[in-house]
Amino acid sequence: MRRLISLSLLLIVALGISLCFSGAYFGAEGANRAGKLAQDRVNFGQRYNSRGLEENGAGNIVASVVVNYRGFDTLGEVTVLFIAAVGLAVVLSTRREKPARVRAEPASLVVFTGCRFLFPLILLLGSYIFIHGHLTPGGGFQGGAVVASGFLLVYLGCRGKGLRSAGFTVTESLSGLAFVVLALVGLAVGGSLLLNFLPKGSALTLFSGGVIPIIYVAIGLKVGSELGSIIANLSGEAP
Amino acid sequence: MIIFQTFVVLVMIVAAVAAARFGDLLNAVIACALVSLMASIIFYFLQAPDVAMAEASIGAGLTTAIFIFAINRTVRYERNEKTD
Amino acid sequence: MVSPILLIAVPLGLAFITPLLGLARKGAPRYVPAVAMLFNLLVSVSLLPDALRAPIVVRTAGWAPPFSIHLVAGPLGLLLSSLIALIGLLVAVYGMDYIREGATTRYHVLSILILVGATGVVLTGDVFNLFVFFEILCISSYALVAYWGDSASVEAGAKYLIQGAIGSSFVLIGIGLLYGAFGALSMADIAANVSSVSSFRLFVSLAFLITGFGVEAAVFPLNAWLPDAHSSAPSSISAILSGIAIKAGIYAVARVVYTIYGAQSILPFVALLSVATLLIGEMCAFSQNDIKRLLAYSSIGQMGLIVFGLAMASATGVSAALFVVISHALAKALLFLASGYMILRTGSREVSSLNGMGTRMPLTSLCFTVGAFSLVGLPPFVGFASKFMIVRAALETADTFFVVLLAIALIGTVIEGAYFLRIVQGLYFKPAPQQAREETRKEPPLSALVPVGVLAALIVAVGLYPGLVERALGAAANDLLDRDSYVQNVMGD
Amino acid sequence: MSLLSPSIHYVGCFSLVLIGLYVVLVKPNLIKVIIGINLMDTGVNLFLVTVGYIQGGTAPIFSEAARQPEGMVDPVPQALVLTAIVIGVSVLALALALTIRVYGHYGTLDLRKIKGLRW
Repeated sequence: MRRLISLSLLLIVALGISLCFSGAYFGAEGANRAGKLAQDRVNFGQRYNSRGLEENGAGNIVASVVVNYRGFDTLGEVTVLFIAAVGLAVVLSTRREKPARVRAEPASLVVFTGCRFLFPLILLLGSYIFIHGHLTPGGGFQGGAVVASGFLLVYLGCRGKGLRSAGFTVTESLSGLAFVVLALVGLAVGGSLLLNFLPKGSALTLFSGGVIPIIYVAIGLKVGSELGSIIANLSGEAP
Repeated sequence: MIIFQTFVVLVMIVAAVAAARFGDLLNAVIACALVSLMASIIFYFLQAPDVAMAEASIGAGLTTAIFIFAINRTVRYERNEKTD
Repeated sequence: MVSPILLIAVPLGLAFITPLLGLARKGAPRYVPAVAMLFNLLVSVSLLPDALRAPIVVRTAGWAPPFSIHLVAGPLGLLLSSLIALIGLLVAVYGMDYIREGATTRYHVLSILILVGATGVVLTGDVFNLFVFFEILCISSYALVAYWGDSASVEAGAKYLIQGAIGSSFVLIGIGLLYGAFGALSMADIAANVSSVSSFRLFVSLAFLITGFGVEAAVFPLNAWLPDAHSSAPSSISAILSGIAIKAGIYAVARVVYTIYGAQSILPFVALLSVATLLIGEMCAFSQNDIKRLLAYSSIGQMGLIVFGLAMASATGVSAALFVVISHALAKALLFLASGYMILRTGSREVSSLNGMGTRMPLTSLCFTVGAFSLVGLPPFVGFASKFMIVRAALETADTFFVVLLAIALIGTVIEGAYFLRIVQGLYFKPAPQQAREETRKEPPLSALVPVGVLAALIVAVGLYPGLVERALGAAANDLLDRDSYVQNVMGD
Repeated sequence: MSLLSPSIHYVGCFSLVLIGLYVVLVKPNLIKVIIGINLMDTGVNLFLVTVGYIQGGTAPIFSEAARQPEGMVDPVPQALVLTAIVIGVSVLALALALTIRVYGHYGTLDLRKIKGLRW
């Protein structure tokens, strides 16, 4: 019975989507309209593409959209990740029913040494990605994820020698605060939150894009520490 | 190029079906990672290198890791409810 | 003049810094939510007179709409954000002593963020930003529902999360279709161009958006999660979920239907759904033995009433619906907060265990009675004024369809009266259970009595002088219904 | 051929969404349901990026070699998808944490055996 209802629901959704697209893109009247709409849409995105470089000085237009034009979304999104990290700790930290699991076998010397060797390199790569976010593909989220994968390596390879979770707490609080404060400075200086108030620099060099690289570094640190604490909590290593 | 893109999309769909069908959750998660990887290749072809990077590192990498942690702390098979 | 964007930025900054405060001083975090919400209350009330004259459009990053995200602090947005800050402040005061076990610092962080999410939802003027704040609201409530960590709450949290996640995927598909059709994300920009796209495509995106936001709004076929989630959460969070979170959901649906699409043609269908929601909610509530589940089902019933008012699409109907939003938020928050300490006292959530509470916790019981009577719609309280306005609005439409539905809705109200009067009768006229007889009078601590008392006082005050809010209600209804001036205000300069 | 290219992507992303929805609605295992949510998320993200794609466009990144804004694809959906990916992983992590707790209480992940979890 439930299966039947589910399948019919699925069918309705599929039908709606397919009708929508057959009408809009392949119908006689639809094809015409789609062409016109594509034109309009290009104009809207085109505005960011054509003016973004001079307005924000960042070569990567996606970075300029993420941090400046739609920076408020990004603030919200960093908050979502923060909620996930805090909420995960809430859900998992309440008293445990089961006694602590049997300790896993420690990793072999090769793995251990490899991890200790690789961890700083991964951190370096992550920081490179988020520092150059305004010039090349990548940015705060991608760099943060790379940093977090470094922590993942530590939890897998060097059991019991993980970082203390207080470090994560301090980093995520401070970097989140840095983001909000930078946004509020824009409000104080130019009357608008997230305003790019610093000089734009010469385009396509490291010191360009005004406030964008600084915010991206804060995002990178915050994403890295939050994903790190999520990993620490889920792997059962955190106290 | 279009043939290659079609191939990638087909692999992605097949992997998604596999993720839906596998009884062994570990296999299903690996199939899920394959879906994310293919999606990230498609993102690259759609001229979205930023998204491709994010999908590859977050979708294919970290998501798989946290799934495996969760499976490690619960059960591995969809039907068989005994631990381990 | 302060910028309305501070309503979001300041509590967010405080939430980020709270874990650090917790590391430095153990007791500090519990005061932070109250501080944040006091700030929000002061700012939104002080901005309200300005917004009644003309909506305040706030740009971010210095670019004029529609090229960046903007907030629209109109009468509706600021009215709701004042309500959110008020309830949030009272719940924060209540939570200082109520939450003693578990990860208390994290509880306080999440309780700020759930309110920030709701504030963002009612203030934003951008459809993707709406989605982001909606996710902030939803994800923090998933975690808070599971706060106690017992089997029922964890299970309710998982159930809520799965349904919510499907809902948010649907919202994203809807946004994708909208962006494909209009190439814009600003609500005003889309509303201005909405007639240029084929109506079928609009309908599909509208269906996705309504389904997605409807999960949180708990409209009839999508409300399976609500009774479990609202009853398993800590009582303070139940008050926020019932008083605010589902209202944010209904606000999102209303904004999408009225402002973006101007889709008046689907409203009869919505009206039918709303009456079904109302009847199902009230009937399930009638058969409940668990006090918190009963209150949760009663929330579903009241949501039905709100949607019914909105579906009339007349100025009176929408103002009446907003009035019910206010009266229900006050009364339901009061009931959850009062029942929280009663449950703590008796250690049971059975309705029968509340028997004889009138002598053991007289002040709390008195306030509980005020809230219950207001929900039922007895005269001196705010519930009566709001329900009366719904009746007036339905008769004003002079449409047989709405009058018939109104008659059915009134049957629901009678059922509501039956079960609430049963509880109140138990409070005062039934003897206490055997083991509780010899207990002496003991009221909850002051931090709980004050919010409960303030809510009861507000219910009586607004009930006696509905004029306190009526002017704002009319302007807010206009804000929702008048698309042209909304578009003009945002895109104008 | 030019018509086929976006349509194959639309086929791909909506197949993912539908497969994910099927898994969520039909499968009784909690982790399987979360896998379904993950598939849906991926599909939706793919859909958003496809919406912003222009035939024969280039990535919206300026470099020394490419300084012309003409022909760049729409950057906005890409920014939205970055946000959506991070939101998706947050929901996923929370869902898995809840799953671990549910398993701790009930000793099973079968939604039909977990009491009270009526659907």
